[in-house]
Amino acid sequence: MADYLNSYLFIGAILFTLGAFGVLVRRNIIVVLLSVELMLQGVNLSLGAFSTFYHDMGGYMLVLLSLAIAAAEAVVGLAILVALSRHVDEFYVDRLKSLRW
Amino acid sequence: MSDLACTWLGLMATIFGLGTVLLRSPVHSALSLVMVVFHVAGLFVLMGAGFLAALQVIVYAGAIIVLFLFTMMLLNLEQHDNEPHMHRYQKWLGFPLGGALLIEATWIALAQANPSETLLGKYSPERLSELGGTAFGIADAMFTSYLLPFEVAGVLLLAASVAALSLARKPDEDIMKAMPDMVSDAAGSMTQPSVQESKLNQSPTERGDNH
Amino acid sequence: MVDGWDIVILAIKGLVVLALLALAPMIFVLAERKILGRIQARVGPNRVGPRGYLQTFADAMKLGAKEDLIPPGGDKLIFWLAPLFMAVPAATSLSVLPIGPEVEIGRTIGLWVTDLNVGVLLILAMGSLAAYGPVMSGWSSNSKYAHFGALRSSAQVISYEISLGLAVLAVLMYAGSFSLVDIVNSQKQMWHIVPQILGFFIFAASAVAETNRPPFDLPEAETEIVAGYHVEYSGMRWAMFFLAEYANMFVASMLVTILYLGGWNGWTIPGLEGIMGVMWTLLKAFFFIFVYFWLRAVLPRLRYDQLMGFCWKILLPAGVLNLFLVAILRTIWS
Amino acid sequence: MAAETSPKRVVQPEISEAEDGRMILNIGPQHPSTHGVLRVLAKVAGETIEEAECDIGYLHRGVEKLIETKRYYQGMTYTDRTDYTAAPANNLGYILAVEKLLGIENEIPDRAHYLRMIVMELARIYGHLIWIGTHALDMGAMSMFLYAFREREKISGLFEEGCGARLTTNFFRVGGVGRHDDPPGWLEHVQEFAETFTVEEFDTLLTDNELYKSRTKGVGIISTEDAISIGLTGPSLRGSGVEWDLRRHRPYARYNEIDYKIPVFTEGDVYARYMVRLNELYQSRSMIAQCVERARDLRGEPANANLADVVWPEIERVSGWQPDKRSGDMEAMINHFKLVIEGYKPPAGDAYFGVESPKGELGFYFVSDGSGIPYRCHIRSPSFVNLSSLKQLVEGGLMADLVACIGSIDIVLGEVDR
Repeated sequence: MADYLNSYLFIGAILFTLGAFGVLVRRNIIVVLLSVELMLQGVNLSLGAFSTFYHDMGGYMLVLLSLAIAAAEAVVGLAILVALSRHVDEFYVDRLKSLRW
Repeated sequence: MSDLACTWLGLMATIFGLGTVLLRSPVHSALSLVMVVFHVAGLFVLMGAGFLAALQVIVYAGAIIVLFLFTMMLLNLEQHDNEPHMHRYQKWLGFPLGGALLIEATWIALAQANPSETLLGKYSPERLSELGGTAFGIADAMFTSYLLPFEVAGVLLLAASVAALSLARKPDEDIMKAMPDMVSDAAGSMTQPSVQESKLNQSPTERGDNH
Repeated sequence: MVDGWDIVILAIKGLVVLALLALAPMIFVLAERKILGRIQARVGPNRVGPRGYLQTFADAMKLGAKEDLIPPGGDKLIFWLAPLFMAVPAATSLSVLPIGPEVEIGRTIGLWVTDLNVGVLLILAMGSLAAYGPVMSGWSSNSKYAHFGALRSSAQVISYEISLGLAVLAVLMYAGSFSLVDIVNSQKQMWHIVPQILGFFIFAASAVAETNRPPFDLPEAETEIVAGYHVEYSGMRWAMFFLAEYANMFVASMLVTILYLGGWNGWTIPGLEGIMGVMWTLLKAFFFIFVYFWLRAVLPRLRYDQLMGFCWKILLPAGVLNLFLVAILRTIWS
Repeated sequence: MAAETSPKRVVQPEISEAEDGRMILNIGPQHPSTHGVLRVLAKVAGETIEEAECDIGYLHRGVEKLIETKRYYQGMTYTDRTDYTAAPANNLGYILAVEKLLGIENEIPDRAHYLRMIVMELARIYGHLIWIGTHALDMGAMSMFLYAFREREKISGLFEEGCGARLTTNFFRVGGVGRHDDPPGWLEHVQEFAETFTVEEFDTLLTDNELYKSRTKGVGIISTEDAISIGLTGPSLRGSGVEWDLRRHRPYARYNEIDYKIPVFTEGDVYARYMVRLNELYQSRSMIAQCVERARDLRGEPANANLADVVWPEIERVSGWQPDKRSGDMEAMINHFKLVIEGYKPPAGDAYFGVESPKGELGFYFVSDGSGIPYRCHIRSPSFVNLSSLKQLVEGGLMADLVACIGSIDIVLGEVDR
């Protein structure tokens, strides 16, 4: 099983779906951000698997770039959180209605 | 052996992924995401990309999720016990949509048989071991065909750090003073320039007069 | 290929690492107390066993017999897991550290458990996991001092991980490999400390900070935040924090030895390369551990903002400079 | 603000209690670096202390009230237990105030004064050593503590040799010193200590230590005006650039007859206060040497005032410790009996006397109604007054600065709470 591409893709798909589900249903903004990271995990796994099985470095490179993007996303997201806590102290996405305060 | 490992890692990753999404406390969510990261790293090792696995752990587990935990502790983002942690209606929409996505993705994944010889790239395992490992392969690719994305990623990180700095910076107190009405109108629960802060701005001698 | 003996040898190596994990802290704790005693014009432990040599065992037994308290209002599961998150990365790091060259005992045996081709990265990864133990314990203890310790620790470990990585990067540039064994072998002619003296100091400072030892022991500064993240722990769980700290110290010392001080390279007697190699490695590592004790005895603690400033304003630019210089040197000499 | 934290039990890890979401950190009363049982309620934003309140009284024993129930000579034992890091300094303040109340301050012989000064300066070193040790320990330099205690142990030995007690010395008596003369060889031992005591060791360990300097320079600054308006005294005041030392400016004993400098530093930060105390160690060392010299010159002269209604007769005269005598001098025994039972009776009135203790101005105020028991006793304890500057020192600083500041004003909670 470990020698087949689709087993990795399957795990990646599950992780991606779970992440997407989390983004959809969770109310707490930080869990939404964590779910996005979970989606990226699924994608990373698929990309790595593609790269390994197609003997190509493109997937690995994309994983590296997605790591960078995940870091950037986390940093900006958490900075927004800090700003949120300073201004409205509210972390439920369905209660955050104004784009500007 | 490796089949077993793959199944086990995948299973555990799924379980912890479920934990990330379903656990009530954000801290528990974050910690199960750490476990997902470990298991995905394990899968990377299984497919022979130890370099990626190490990077995965260093960047995700060592930096990003610690940052999440750090923020959670800093801001006390504890979920209130009496509040539902999922959307009331979106939840029922989420299950079918998530299920549909899973079926779709699984279908695509299962449709992927192993690639035929014609589609293979130039970094075969033999060539990689000749270069010295995955790390060398990645370096080889990164500084030749993927140089531009690599540089762009650097710029992106710089932009992100600048953005984070400017977002998380303390609001400028002069602005707060100049526009007190706007500040207090915007949100009732908002932190106003409190008495303590304004006291700190005084010169030491002025503060000394309190005694 | 793989025969029964290989498995036996691997098992023995694993056992040795486990024994090292358990015994090394005990020896270091005693050594620290004795050395600190000498530096501070006193005797140190001298009651249990001959000249106090069994003191640590007595302490371990005492800790084992103590009640395991869990603070009310805390997060029980995470409180339980946190010491494991401290100890497991330390043990994992130990398993990739080579302590000697390859020796011939009927067959060729390398004096290491595994020689991963990403060994350095594994150790860096495990080092970055070191933030989890403090964060988890601090969060789950329901104590403000623990909370402070956790905040300080996570910020400190994340920051110093970067300067540590920069210093290691320069070494990797010279050695051309992620494997620790290859790195040691690349120092046959010249130890890496010679061209990278700046990197050595950056690495040493970062390593002391990563292991939360004085003068960078802010996460557990007992005069400020009492004991920081493990203030609520008691008994064996506290002992695991302790054990992890000393195991981490050993890993850091071994890393300095391997990356900069030439590992087992040194003067040898022909025919006894294995023993001499192990001796050299341990000697160098123990010297660095002694430096740890020394620093603890003589230096005051830094303040939190100074600690961060030191990392971001001094070590990080110095690390980049070091990388630049080493790149130039490498280009010139090769 | 902080004292009214809500009484509800904390169930979840609850960090924010203040209404504006700030954390209230309860530092003490069992915190290791509050130098006793001081409790500081700090409102912190991250590591920064926005507001700090001191809560004292955990060591309150009612020393003043206890003194008001005892005869004058009995009350002095309580003063050992106020600033227990330098007990003879409190003894000296007490007896000087009582002597002023009795109006006998001019009857005290020179030799008694020099013996008192020796013990007083030993006490200053004693107190400053425990300060330098604990302050350095607060900063994380743990070896200093043990070096300081090694030296301090020698002074404890000297105290024990001089009066029989190591910590609660009760060294002096009204009218002189406790024993009718110093024990044989004691002055030589003191001199030996003054010659071998190495302040330089502490100097080299901390003064030029970059880490220590960066921790203390510019931290906990208190300006000259503030220091005066708060009422700081002692080294903390001299660290803010005020040359004010009771030994020089309101001289008592024979302090105006020996040479010494008053170290003054103008920065007003923790480092300046450290430098003042460090230099005082040098000064006290040379003062001890001078006083020992004078006291030896005066050897053979009485060490107690010749006042039969105040000073207890010599123990040999009372109990007759000579083997061939069954009992002592009858007159002496009656005198002793009356002094013990009734005590001396100062005339009605009041008296205040302040001495320069290691911590600052230590004053004793007595109101007498003519009986053998003080009508009112008040202790102006330097630690208490100096502690009131803490709020100003730490607000706006970091957590670690709080520890440095508490250490730098050198408080002893026994003296704060009394």
